[in-house]
Amino acid sequence: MVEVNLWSGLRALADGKDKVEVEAATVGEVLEGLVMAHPGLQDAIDAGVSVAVDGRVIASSLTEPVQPDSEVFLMQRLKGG
Amino acid sequence: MSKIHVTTTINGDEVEYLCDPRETMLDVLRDRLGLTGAKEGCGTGDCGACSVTLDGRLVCSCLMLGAEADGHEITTIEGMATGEELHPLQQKFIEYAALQCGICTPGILVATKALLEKNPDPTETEVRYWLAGNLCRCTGYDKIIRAVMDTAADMREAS
Amino acid sequence: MQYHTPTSFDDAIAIAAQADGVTRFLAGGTDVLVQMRADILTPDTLINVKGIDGVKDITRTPEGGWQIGIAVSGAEMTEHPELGRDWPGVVEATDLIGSTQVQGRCTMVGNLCNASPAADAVPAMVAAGITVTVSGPDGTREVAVEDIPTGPGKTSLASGEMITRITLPPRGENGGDAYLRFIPRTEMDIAVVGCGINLRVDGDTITEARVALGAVAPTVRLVAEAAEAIIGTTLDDAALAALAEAASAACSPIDDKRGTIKFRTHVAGVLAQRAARIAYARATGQKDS
Amino acid sequence: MALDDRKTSGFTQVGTRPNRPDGLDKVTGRARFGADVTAPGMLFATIVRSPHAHARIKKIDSSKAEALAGVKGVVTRADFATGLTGENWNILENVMAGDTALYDGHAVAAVAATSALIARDAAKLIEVEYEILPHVTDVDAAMADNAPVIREGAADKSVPEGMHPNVVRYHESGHGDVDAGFAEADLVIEDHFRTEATHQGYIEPHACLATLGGDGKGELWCCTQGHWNVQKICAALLGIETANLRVTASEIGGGFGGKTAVFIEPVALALARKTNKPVKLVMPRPDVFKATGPTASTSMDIKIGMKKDGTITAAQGVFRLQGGAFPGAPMEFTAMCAFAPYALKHVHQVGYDVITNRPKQAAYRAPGSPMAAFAVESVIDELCRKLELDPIETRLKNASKKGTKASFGPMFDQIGLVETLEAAKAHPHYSAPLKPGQGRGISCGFWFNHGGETAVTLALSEDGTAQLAVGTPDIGGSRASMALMAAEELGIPYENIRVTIADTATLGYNEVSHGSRVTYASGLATIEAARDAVGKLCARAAAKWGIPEDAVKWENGCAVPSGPNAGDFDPMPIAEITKRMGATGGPIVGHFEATPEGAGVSFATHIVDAEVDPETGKTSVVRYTVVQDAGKAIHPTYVEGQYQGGAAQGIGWALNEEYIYGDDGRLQNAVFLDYRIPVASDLPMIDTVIVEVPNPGHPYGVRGVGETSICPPLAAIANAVSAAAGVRLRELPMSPPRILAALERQRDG
Repeated sequence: MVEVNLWSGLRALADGKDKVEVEAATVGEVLEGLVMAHPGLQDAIDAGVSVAVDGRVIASSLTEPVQPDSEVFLMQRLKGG
Repeated sequence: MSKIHVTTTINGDEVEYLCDPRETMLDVLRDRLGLTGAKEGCGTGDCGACSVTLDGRLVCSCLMLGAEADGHEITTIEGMATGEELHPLQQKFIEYAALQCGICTPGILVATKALLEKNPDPTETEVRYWLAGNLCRCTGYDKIIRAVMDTAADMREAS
Repeated sequence: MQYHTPTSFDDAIAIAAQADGVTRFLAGGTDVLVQMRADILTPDTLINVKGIDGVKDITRTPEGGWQIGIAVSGAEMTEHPELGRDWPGVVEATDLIGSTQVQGRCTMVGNLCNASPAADAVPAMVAAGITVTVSGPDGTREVAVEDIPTGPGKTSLASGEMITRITLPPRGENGGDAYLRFIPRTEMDIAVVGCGINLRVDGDTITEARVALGAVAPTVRLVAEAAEAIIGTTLDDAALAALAEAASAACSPIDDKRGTIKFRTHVAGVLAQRAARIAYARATGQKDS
Repeated sequence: MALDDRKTSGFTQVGTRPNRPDGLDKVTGRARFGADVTAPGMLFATIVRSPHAHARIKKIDSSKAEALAGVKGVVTRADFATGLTGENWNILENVMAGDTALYDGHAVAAVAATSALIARDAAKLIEVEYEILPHVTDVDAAMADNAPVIREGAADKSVPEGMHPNVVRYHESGHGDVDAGFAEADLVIEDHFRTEATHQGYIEPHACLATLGGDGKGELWCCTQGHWNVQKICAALLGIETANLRVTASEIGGGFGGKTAVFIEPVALALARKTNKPVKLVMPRPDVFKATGPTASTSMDIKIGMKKDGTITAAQGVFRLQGGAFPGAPMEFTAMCAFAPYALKHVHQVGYDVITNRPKQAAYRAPGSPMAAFAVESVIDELCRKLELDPIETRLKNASKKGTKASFGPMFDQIGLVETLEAAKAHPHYSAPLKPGQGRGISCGFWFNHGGETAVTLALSEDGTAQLAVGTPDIGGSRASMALMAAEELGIPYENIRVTIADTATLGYNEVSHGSRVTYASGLATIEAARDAVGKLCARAAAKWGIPEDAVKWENGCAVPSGPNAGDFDPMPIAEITKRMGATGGPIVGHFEATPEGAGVSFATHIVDAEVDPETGKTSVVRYTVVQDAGKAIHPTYVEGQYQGGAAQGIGWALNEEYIYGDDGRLQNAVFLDYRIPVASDLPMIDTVIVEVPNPGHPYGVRGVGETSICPPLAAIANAVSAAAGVRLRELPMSPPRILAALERQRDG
């Protein structure tokens, strides 16, 4: 299982939790797992999220690997100027 | 609306055209003569991207009517190099990376050439004030000012 | 739009007198073309006056003053070897209009007839006591500069009338003028406040003065109280304080995108003091500080 | 993606400063920008815009315009696709108003004619009947109970109950217990800050030339930071297939984020389709200010606690951003960047995205971050002053480093904040004496940087030169950096690489040139494409020599036998291989397509000296130094240029630039005369220090450099003004009337 940290603004959509455990080996599976556990997160994830895996911000690639002991943070999708 | 017939000299060549009295020199250069080196950044004389010289004097071509060119001489960025030989300012601007996007560059080159013809040994402050009407949003002006100062020094040495 | 290039003032006046709709004269063009591009105003008739004989000349009058053609650009005034020695404030004020590029085109008459309350040349012209010759179908008259603008964008010129000449009075002995403006940047802005001062001294004492403020009222304001505050003084601290107070008191500005009422009122006093110091230094023969 | 082949030293080309490949075009006027092309039979277009901040469009009558000689077509919203949803709907609604005009300058119709003058005349003849609605342009006013509702149902599910409908998105993040943290502090400062919207201020207005036939096939030439994005959006808005629209990016006259969005291109395409002729559309400057995307304006509350020794005990921020009439103000970046420079046990940040009757904001250089830095770094400066601490030492004491849990959640990898602070401390500027009336300020800044979808091809020519096709428009000299990296890998001269910005038909999807991603992502792709080509070159040599492919290595532009075969054959130069490539297996082309995900974050520290005229409140910047981590500077001159340009834009933002709306909701300063960007005489030389702490996510260690440089100047100047004049400005711009008023308040006690 991978522990995923949500930004606290998402708590309301994840039954008050700011950490969610999901079964996942990739970033894509992390996101699928989150929606499966808390369907309320679907809109926020569709709106665009990035996933920080061990400090590296994965902006969009779903195939990036995730280890069970990885530090995983959900972040709002990055863009720039 | 009847058009006006204009005979003028542009970059040393005699040129004739018809233009609407409301058309600016910039409109004529770009849309009628295909000389797109002068740019429209504002159309109201605030940015200097359309700089040309009129009888040797630096002006904004957006603040001049096309009809006014009749009987006068216009020089644009397209007339700055001699054949394949760049003007020293053009060369230095490339070497110093005195441009990033390059949209203000033609206007700034025309303006600085006019400055050095009038004042071959300007101070940094003089260069900055002379160019105050040429907006650049990319560079912070630093490399532009250095390029102008060093070109002026080179040209003084060469003359 | 009809475009005309008359070669005499008579022709220019005749065209203007016969024209319907909005007529504008093109001297430098740095205001007219902006108004056209910004869709503020496109004249029905545009009369380019640059082909008229003598409009590019700067000449001494027999009395020792100057006559300046209506199409003389700011850059040409700055480049003139003698004009700036007599009237540095007038030349510097005209030289502050716009960029180097605009300098090559803009004219004092254009700046005056555009009738912006914030025009840079006008306070200096008023302070200097400049007059203009106005010609029209009904003849010619000599008018003080301060009587030309009547409000923002409005002048006292009648339909068909045009300014044909600018006359600067003789500088005379022991005189000096200066113009300063406040802008947020170092260049390229419209004056938030402008102040032109012209004075004469006898020894260290100011004997004559004219103080004009721009951008603090619907038209440029000639402030007699400010002049009185320094006449008879050596421009000591008390005189400067009185000058600032009189200048600020004369302001009735507006709040707009360029400045607030409070700011303009305060800065008018500051600029009056600074301009007075420069004019005084010039009149007393000190080097510009 | 594994970076098993990293190279951080021993460069022969990278780090040098050659002339840019497109230099000649740019200094002779030959370079073709957005408005510089024509097509046979071309029409000119003008857009009709709402003069009202908020108004229902009751009727549009274009009959008089269409009757004018030379007018060929008029389009309104009815000429665009229907049934769009999500962001595509937002973009269409912004590009051409539906039933309501939402801001001053909102497009309501457009006309094409045989000349630009006729098109302008015709636009004036299009009669639009409006019903004026109440409006709001200020962020705090838009959140207040009595504010007019811009649009019902615009909020997403993140917004807590009870908020005004104009609050459309909400962000909350952080960790620890800030109340406990504040209790540990010796001094807590809490302040309110505001910044006005600013515009990117690129000198080239948006411009395009479009053709689109009834068969749904079209061509578009435009100035954009990303033409694949333009292609995708235009296809959706016009209801055509993406691949049928070929988009070519012109040279681009500045973007800074503002040209990542689409404004006029769909309108030109709609007119082209309606008239069946090429249509050129160039934005007049006032339209650029009114109707493209400035950045958000903000209202912020910051609270920071500090111990006497300088340790920050807790920090919290509330960030309210308005981004115009549509969701998207970058409040989450404001929140996430705000405290990123500091290692904090207790931190909490909240963001609100608020809609108003202003144009839809677009990205502007590190979107959201500079405002946060202004507020946070001002408070830190105030804490240092009151606790009599050195501002650099204090920041060093709290600085984030590798392993720090970032304020936005995850752990930092290798970063260079400490290094920029140390370099700033050691810089002669920091210890130089100040003249009377001058003050010195410093500030840090942070930006994430970005990778994004990237495709590159590198085709070798028969003479051993290379054509590199990249898909990221060259905004500031990136062709030079690309050529350097390709030359480094291929071992051939820099001049032998020709870099082209490919159109959408000739390369895979490339994300917009944004997020400081070009040198990072296109650079990484260029390196990998070159390595791909090198592998193929080695294979050809191996075949010729009859040895295994892995027994050939690439050195100095030659295939060289290695391992057991070392020395058996003479090195085979690239040109010898490419000369025969047709006969040895066909053209040699290196490819790379990926979404690189290792853009390293970047930090900067700026030092500025300012002088304040106590009688007028006017501030002059007299000395400026930028210290920033570039990871690895590929072309140091252009890195310096990015630092200087960011600093200059920040100086403008700090002192003079602002959107000024009247009570009528109209923008009052939509020209460069009154939107006051810095001119040459406003600025000093801008000194730069390039710090290089390699980014582990790039083969050479590159970090994006374009954006971070605009983050510190706002606060650095505010801190310098405070030091010079003794007054703290909490609202931008720090215009002379504001500074004078602050000085008066101080004098009056």
